[in-house]
Amino acid sequence: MKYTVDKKGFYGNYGGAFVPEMLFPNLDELEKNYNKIIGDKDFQNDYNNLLKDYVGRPTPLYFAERISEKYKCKIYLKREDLCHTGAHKINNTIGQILLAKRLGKKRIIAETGAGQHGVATATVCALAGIECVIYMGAVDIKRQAPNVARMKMLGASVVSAESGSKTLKDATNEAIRDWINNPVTTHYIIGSVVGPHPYPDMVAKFQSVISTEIRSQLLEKEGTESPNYLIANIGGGSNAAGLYYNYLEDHNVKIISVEAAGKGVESGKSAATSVLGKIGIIHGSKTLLMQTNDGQITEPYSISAGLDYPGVGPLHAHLLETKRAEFMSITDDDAMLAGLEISKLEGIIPAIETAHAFAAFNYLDFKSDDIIVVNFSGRGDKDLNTYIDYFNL
Amino acid sequence: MKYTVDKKGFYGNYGGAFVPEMLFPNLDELEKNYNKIIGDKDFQNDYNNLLKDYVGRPTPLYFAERISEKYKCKIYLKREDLCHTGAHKINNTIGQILLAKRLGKKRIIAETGAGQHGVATATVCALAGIECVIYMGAVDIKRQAPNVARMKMLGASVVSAESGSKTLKDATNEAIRDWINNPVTTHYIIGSVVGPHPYPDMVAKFQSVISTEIRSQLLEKEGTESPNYLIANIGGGSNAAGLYYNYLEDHNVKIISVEAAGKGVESGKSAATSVLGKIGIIHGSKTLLMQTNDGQITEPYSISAGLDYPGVGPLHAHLLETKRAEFMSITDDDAMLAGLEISKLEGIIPAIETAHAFAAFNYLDFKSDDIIVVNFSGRGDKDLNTYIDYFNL
Amino acid sequence: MMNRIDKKLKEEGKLLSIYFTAGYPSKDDTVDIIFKLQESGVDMIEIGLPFSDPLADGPTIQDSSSEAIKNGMNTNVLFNQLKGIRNKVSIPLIIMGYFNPILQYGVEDFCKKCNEIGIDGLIIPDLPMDYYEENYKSIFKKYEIYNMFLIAPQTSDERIKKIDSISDGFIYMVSSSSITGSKDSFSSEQLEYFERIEKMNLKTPRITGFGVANKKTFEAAVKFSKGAIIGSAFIKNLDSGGIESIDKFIKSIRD
Amino acid sequence: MMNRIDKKLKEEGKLLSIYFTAGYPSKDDTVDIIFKLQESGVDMIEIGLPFSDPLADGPTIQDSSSEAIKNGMNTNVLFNQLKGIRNKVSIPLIIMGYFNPILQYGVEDFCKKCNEIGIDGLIIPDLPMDYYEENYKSIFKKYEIYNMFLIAPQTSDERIKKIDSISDGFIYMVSSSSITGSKDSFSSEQLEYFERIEKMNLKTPRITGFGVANKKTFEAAVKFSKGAIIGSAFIKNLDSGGIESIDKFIKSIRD
Ligand SMILES: Cc1ncc(COP(=O)(O)O)c(C=O)c1O
Ligand SMILES: Cc1ncc(COP(=O)(O)O)c(C=O)c1O
Repeated sequence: MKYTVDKKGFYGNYGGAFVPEMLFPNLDELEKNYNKIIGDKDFQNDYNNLLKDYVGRPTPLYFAERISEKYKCKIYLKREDLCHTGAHKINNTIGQILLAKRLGKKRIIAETGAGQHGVATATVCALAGIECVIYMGAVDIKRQAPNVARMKMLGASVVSAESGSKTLKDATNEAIRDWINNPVTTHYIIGSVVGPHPYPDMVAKFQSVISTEIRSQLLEKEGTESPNYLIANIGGGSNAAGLYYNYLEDHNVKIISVEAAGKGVESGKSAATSVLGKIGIIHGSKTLLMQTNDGQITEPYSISAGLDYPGVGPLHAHLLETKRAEFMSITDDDAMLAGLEISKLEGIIPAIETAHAFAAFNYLDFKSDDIIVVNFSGRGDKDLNTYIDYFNL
Repeated sequence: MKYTVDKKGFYGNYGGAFVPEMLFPNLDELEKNYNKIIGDKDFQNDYNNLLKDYVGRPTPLYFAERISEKYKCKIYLKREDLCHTGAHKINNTIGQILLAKRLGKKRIIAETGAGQHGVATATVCALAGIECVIYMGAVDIKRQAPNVARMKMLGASVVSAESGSKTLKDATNEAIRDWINNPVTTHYIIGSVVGPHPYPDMVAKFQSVISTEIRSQLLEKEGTESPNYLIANIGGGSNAAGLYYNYLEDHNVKIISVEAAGKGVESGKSAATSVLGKIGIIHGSKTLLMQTNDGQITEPYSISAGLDYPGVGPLHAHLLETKRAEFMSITDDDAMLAGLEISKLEGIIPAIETAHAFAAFNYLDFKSDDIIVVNFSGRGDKDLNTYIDYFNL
Repeated sequence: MMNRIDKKLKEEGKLLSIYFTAGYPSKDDTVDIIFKLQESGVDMIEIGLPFSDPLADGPTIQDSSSEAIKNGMNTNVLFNQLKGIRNKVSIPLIIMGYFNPILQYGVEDFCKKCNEIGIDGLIIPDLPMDYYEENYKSIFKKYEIYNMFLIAPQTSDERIKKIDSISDGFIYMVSSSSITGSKDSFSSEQLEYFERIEKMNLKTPRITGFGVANKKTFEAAVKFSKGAIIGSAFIKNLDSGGIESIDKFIKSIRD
Repeated sequence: MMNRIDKKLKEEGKLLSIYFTAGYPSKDDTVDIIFKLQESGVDMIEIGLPFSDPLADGPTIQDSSSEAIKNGMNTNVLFNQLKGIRNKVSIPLIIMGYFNPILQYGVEDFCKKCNEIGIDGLIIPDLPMDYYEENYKSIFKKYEIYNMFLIAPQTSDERIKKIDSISDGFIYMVSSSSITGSKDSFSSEQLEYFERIEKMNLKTPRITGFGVANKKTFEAAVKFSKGAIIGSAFIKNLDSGGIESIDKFIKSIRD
């Protein structure tokens, strides 16, 4: 089984670049250059230096004693919450801004849901001195107010997406429209392993640093590079892709992908693509997505803005179809409780996205010597208002 | 000249333990044990492992290209903002919680101003599974709301200090009262290099990891362990103490300590202790403090909750008196503008405390090959509301 | 029998094509709008199959699309409405829609249905040429459904030539890279682009779309192409004047 | 001449000492309160010099201190008010205050002034014994000002012995580690502590403070000491009954 993208931009049946002709030149330029640029020594040097000195990598692989005790197994947390700006998203934006500079781009656009990708993009634009416009759904602008303020402090313009469910999907539509309108000067920094080829592969490559680090960290701590399980939350799937990347061919490593069930998979208010999704086209990619029988994309729901997306990246559709990954759906309530539990047991407040991965422990059985690596994709600072309201703190 | 504490707990003319008899046994217990415990191999092991895997140390020493260009010198940022919980404060709380466990304590109290120390304390208490009570001024509870929410998520009780100016000074009084009331079971984790001996020395030792790391990082980057200048903001002075610690005897390294001038040193609304302070006793320590002629402690003011303290730690009073450090006072306005500038130029939103250190650049002249290390003591997430209101973002 | 599109393209003079969103303003306006357009002398019609996420369209078409979906429009409804349309309508009818609804219907079923109804061709902006060629071209041929491709200002000459070789009927020449709705005139940059394409001497005729809004832009557009498509401006006119105003709107373009 | 404190301590019976905050409820109440206390038969008075940050005091004394400062009380004002007090008051007068205001006044000037006025001693809770011995003891001796030290439940026997050796007049025995104001009775733990100290046979008499509020706690306290100090409860009584109620309050303790 092959888990990397093929020459045409597909992972098995999923992927491709289903975009209007107006975007073809942009994607073509990227497609032709991204592997060459990323492979370049000079690029690697800049990228690795920024990851180290600016982002704060390597992030720790932390043995979480108290939750390990509770769930009777060995739980390691990959601390992406300690990245500059507070989530894994910046691994990708650092890579893409360096790429955009080498392509001579003068303007950056991005979509954002939780605001983490928006902040990570605004951050690298500030660093590079490049103009930055962030599209964000009107609903998300409200529920992730601190991140909106951060983007503004960083000098970015935040544009409210007012169509559809006014969340991530719609922000992505707006960003794509902007790109169509500004095809030459502008680079679009997509924030997850979604969108047209080569984005899913490119973003996965930039996030793969996560599992590259884990292999050597786990070797040091446990004498083996391979855990028994990898667990990640899936919005579009970039933190998951980064966590799995260097383990996909390693079939002893089981993979568990945790989606948002919102108010329940069958409630009509969910984002559980693995259960509810059918094959289709979203944001230029052929993948699984939630849609009506006649192909209208369904408005997703999750308490977590970063998981509130009706599709998954094509890699993940492929991992599901080939049974390389097992998918689980976690409700808002389960996720919120898990978030509070992790805060109180380990002193780390997780992003609500991240909390979904921890809620999965209640539905899984591990052996006491099983080694589990959870991607701690982000910190919960952006979600404090949601936590406060939910728990009446 | 000697910059370490003497046997009686003094730095030159400053320091000591001016506490009511009720606290003598507690301080005596600490005094007798802290150096022994900290020096212990097992302790060092636990401490260093947590700093690495939990806090995310070493924090990067980042060469800030764009502000270096602007101020025509080589500016390095010691990235304490990347520590778990977002500021240097956790270096100290990790150390103290390990100490408290070894002293058999069952309950932790702390004061907090900006909330960073409160969060850092609540965090380590969660990690250790120990009860935690945080005292915070009523005014600070309002202006640092996100940190209050974080403490609650982490399971701590937050108690509002309603006396005096309702800020850090008063929270400290309340914490001391709590300690007097609970002398046996409780350890008081002071958050800065203030308070009675042995706190100033103990906290400085836990923070000294900052300059220990800088020495080797700078050697790697510049071929020398010693910069020309060190710049830090001073509330109580713990981040500054950590930055200076391993350079105090190295007289080629100039030290600049930046205080909060609030609305202006002479405005009556400031926290510029180095200018306005006279020798006296505050929170059990003989040091410089702002006070009336008849010895009442003045209510300080700064837009920054972490600098809103009418004294400085005794080490800093000593560094001022001996001219080892130069002090500067920076107004609210200057600090806020500097905070915005750093955000836009480097993509890092500083805590308003930290922003004070950057504002100093406008009043200093450096040579183009001068190497300056600024302690980037914390991230600005906690201050977003203040930034938004100030700049109308 | 020659495809109605080809036949129309062979006629003398410049062609006016109108895009409208099926199911808008009301679910059952589709057929009525088609009748009125033919009556008022329009040469060709693009019937928009509404999609929830029309990422290549400006706000006017976005809004009409979501309204239409709310009104209950979908693929089945549209096909039912169009049943028997060829009894009364002779001008070319094209369905323009995003790929996902067509994919869900089944590409072959979709083409078959179009053939039954008498739809002459499709414009699917997010179905790339290569993917079409490899997977669907033979189906389109089988059901004699034309597939029209887009070219845009940044499309390379090489790619234009490829599109020229594969396009049925006409090439949809996107007038500018701006999709924010119709403008009042063309810029010098756009005119240069039109001229550049003109000089390429393509075998396939071109119809200009995007940014054609009134007599002035229509006439400017058809200087460099066989015809032009009006979309957003037509829908805006529907919003303000209703179906009754169609004739007046078309006359304002044509004379 | 024997210090008034020593003389008082030599008297038969148990001593009642009252703490109040100078300048509270009003700035000029100080002398009046002292007169009324002496009249009503109190044995000794602790005049509280208010401090902005009284970190060893509960809310009642904190509040009275900040009120007093707001009222304009300070060291100079207090000394002025007390000028001539010895014309009318013969019981021991002690100033109780935090170290910083005394330090700002100058320790020597402060002692000198106390001597002039006829203040018998000081209680400075945050001035540690060692530091006092090394820096100020000779000054206190020179001006014949007594310095009374505190002991608390956690104070070690060794340290108590040291305090016993250095204290003038009496040892201020803090009844409990709770400073949250007065309570209604003593716990068995506190009683054990009192007994433990009793058994140490210290040379210096003890006066119990903290948590003495009424007849019941006063009598319990003086079972194990020469006397007791009432502070918070006295101030609370001032709040509710005013200066006029002093006599009644004192009588309620004494009989
Ligand atoms: C902290 C965090 N985790 C996870 C996600 C989900 O995105 P992805 O699935 O691409 O990792 C987000 C998205 O914003 C996020 O902020
Ligand atoms: C980010 C940050 N910097 C600086 C300070 C000031 O404290 P100190 O002077 O002890 O470093 C604080 C205090 O809360 C803080 O949060």
